[in-house]
Amino acid sequence: MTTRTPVSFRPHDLVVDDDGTGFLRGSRCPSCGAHYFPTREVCAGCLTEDLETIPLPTDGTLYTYTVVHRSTPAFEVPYVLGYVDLPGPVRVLGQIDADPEEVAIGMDVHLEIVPWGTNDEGTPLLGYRFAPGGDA
Amino acid sequence: MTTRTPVSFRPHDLVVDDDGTGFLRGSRCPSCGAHYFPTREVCAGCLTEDLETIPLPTDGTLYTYTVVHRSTPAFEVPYVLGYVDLPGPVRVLGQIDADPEEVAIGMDVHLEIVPWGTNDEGTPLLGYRFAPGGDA
Amino acid sequence: MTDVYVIGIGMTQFGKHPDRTAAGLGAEAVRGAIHDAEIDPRAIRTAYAGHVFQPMVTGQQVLGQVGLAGIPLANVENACSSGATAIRGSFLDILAGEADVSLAFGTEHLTGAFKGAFTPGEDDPEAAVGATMPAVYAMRARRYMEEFGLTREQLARISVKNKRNAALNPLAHFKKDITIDDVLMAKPIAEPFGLLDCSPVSDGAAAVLLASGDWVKRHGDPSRAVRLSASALRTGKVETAPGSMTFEELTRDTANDAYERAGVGPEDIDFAEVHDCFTIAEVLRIEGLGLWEQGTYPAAVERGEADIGGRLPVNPSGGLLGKGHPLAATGVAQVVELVKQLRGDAGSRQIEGAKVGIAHCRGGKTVGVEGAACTVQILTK
Amino acid sequence: MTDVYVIGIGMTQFGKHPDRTAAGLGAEAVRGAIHDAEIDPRAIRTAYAGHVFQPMVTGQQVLGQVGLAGIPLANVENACSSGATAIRGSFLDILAGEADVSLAFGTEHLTGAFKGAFTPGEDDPEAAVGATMPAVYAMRARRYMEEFGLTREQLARISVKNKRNAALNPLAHFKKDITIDDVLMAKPIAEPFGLLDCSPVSDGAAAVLLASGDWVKRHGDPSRAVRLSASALRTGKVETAPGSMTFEELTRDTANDAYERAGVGPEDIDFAEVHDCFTIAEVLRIEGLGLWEQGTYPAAVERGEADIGGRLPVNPSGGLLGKGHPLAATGVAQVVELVKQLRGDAGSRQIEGAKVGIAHCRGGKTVGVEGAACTVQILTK
Ligand SMILES: [Zn+2]
Ligand SMILES: [Zn+2]
Repeated sequence: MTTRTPVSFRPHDLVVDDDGTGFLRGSRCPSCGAHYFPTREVCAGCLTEDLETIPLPTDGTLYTYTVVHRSTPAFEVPYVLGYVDLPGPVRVLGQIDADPEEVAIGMDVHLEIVPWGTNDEGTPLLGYRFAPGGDA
Repeated sequence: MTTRTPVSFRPHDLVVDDDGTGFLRGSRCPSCGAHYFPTREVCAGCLTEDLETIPLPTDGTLYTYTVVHRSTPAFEVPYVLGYVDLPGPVRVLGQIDADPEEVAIGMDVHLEIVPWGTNDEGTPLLGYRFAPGGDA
Repeated sequence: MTDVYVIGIGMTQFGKHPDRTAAGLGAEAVRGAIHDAEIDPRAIRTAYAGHVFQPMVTGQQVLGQVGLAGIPLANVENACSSGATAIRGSFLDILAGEADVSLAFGTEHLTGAFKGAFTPGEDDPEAAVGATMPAVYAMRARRYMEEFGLTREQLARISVKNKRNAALNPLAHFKKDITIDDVLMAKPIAEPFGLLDCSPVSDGAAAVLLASGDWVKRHGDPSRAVRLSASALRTGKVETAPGSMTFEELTRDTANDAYERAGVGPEDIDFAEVHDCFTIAEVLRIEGLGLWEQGTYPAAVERGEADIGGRLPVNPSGGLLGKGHPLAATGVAQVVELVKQLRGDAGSRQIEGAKVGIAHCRGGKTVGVEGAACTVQILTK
Repeated sequence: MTDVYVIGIGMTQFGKHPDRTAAGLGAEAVRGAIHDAEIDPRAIRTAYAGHVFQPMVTGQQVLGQVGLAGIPLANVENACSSGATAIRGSFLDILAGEADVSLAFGTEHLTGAFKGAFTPGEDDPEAAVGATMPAVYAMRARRYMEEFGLTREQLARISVKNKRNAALNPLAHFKKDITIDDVLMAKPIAEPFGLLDCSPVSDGAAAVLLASGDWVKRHGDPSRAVRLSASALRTGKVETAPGSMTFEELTRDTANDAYERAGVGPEDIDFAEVHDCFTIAEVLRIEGLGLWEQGTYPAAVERGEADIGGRLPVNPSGGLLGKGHPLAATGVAQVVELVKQLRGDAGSRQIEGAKVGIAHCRGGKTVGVEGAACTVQILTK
């Protein structure tokens, strides 16, 4: 009865196409050019109320990171977590799909779509991580 | 391993003797004579800080009541609940062990000790209700 | 003494909002108040946010969403008086000279936070023997019946009146008239109350913008500004002997603080929004405020004196029973209604010639104290 | 402008209190402050209670227990800045002329409310991908290492310093000195942090009584009163572009509000209590307050400049890392320490000749805002 087609874990923030690729969605202010993730309704810079929803670039650089050893039960530890600066510019938090020894501030990373458990109805979910290297 | 001897559900408020009788404990202010239930450390009337802990009388009169039809899962509905004025004077809330049709404002009631489920360790608990009529 | 005015009001639809959050509802109300006041939001200097069961820093989330930043904000919690307490925060900031324009709002996503009968905290010794909030008010109703001959039908009429008013309020949770029989036949909750004697579990938010008299003169629209003449708050006293459960000393004392500050008395009040969390509560509030003598209000409702068009309309917005009761939004929504009425913007529920309105909230339960926090606000045209 | 003074302080033991409640801890702290001030509690006109994870109307429960009644009280919640926000409420009431004596307290029974890693709310989009509060600060530490050459040992020294101070504070959660090796070998939490880089989960309460300068002249003991020269609060801004995570604009801006009101600058500050929820946090706060240049504080700690007896002692009480961190009690406990130091009552951790102290709190996380609420208070002898 339940659909087994995987769906985005946060459909408004993360769009996943049928081929399994995907992108994050953010906001862009047409007046002042500010970018935001996640999307907003009002620009925090100039208070413009008609922001555009845009796909965010999938390539960026790692601003900083940590290796998390203690977390909520939803996450298996350890995992690498980092802030990634995407062109816009906009900063997005995500897990980094790499061994801790490989990770360095300033490294290139790209978005990847990964399985993200299941929801309460048993439908498989898709989330995102960043992996080392550019996408191209 | 666990003791099966029943214990008071709120040992500080309700004292139960070995013979299954018991009484509520309150506070009395030696300066201004105010009575309180449950016990307090400071008199709300005169701010005296050395209140006496005293046994409260077990006979009183019903100030008002209701029949509760919707409650938390801890209580089986319906039940009669009422405020009882005890000499002191002090007012105490308790369930009234009577059919709704028997209950009337101003009626005499007395304290009785009753089974009150079990605690997390499985020990049987004793609580209190008020029953119609004087104790004597 | 600085005068304080309400210069903008905003409010969401009250009701069930399964797909929304407290912060999103709050942001809608705040943006409504900003648009209503026609001001640049950067003029706002301080803010207070009421919430009871929402995540921490909910108020800051609201400011973040609307793009207001950097200003001081305190989240306040005073049970059902939380929204009115937020307004009092803004009121005092203006008196203190900390702000010439201040924002107060309350927001609650109650359906997401809470299920079942509303009960005091689990540590409460009365909850431990079976107290629920409806039961406590039901016992007050039973005692009032005994002392003053209140009838079950008289109680029911209060719900009928408030739901009739709500049907005239597009933002109210309840949309249609009910009959006395509907109230009497409703599912029993705690005798004499049935479901329709109890306010519903609602989601919603409301916001007001306050400004100093000087600011209104320089930048505002004096024809639309409504004066907040008093914003009083009190904590309930621990009783030193069993007191009356049919007269609210806390309401009387808080009202007297407000009357004194506003320079008016109960005889000057044209209409009231009071905390009718249960039918009996409207009786206790109204008599505590001194608007009717103790024991006389139920018969006055029967005679239509509290209707819109009556001598002193009570809960023209629909009150908590009809408009709904998203806890921390309630006190702010009362002031929104007072402003609408005093501006003459209340549409089909407009009270003609209203010049002075009063709002009352009361809530929370602590040991030995039947009302933890009580607020009374007076608005004048 | 009215001057505001601290006339009484009270504080419970910080630590684990499995058999107590937030209200009971709060009442102990409030009674302590009343006894310290040697006043009739009926002189208290208004009150503010900080709590984060406690039952609603916790503040009224505290007033009920101590027998204070009828006065206005608002519970306030601003995450880790809740206690300081309560003090600001009392400060503004005195400025507004609402009170000549006002009570502010914070209480938290955190061990009873909360377990595991402290995380943002479940709706937070960063929590949804694995953010915890230690992880967010750990990432700031990692970036600071990259930009300024901070070493792991330098970070550890902050914990060693604060726990050494705590060992001199009988009310602190931690009682004994630790070594740099202890910090480095502790169980990893979020790299570079181990357990000893993180403040503990503590229960506790603290209270202060504030009074106007006029009241102190008429009824108080001017020799023991310490002036609260500023109590500033700000909400974090939503960033319009990725900003630095190694410098706190919010701390700088809030501090500037406080410096301006107090008429002092960073060069006048003799000692500081700052929000060291994690070791790196002390660095970010101190540099944001302008007490050291950006990038220079870790080396200053290494040179002993922030020790008791150093150029500018930081967290002589033990800070959050050593004294413990019962959320809403923290901001009030900082002011308690400032008063003890400025009265000369700090015993074995006394800072000689201290005339001006500063207290800083910051907490809460909202989308796009790394600190939801920030407070800075300045006390002068
Ligand atoms: Zn913009
Ligand atoms: Zn007494």
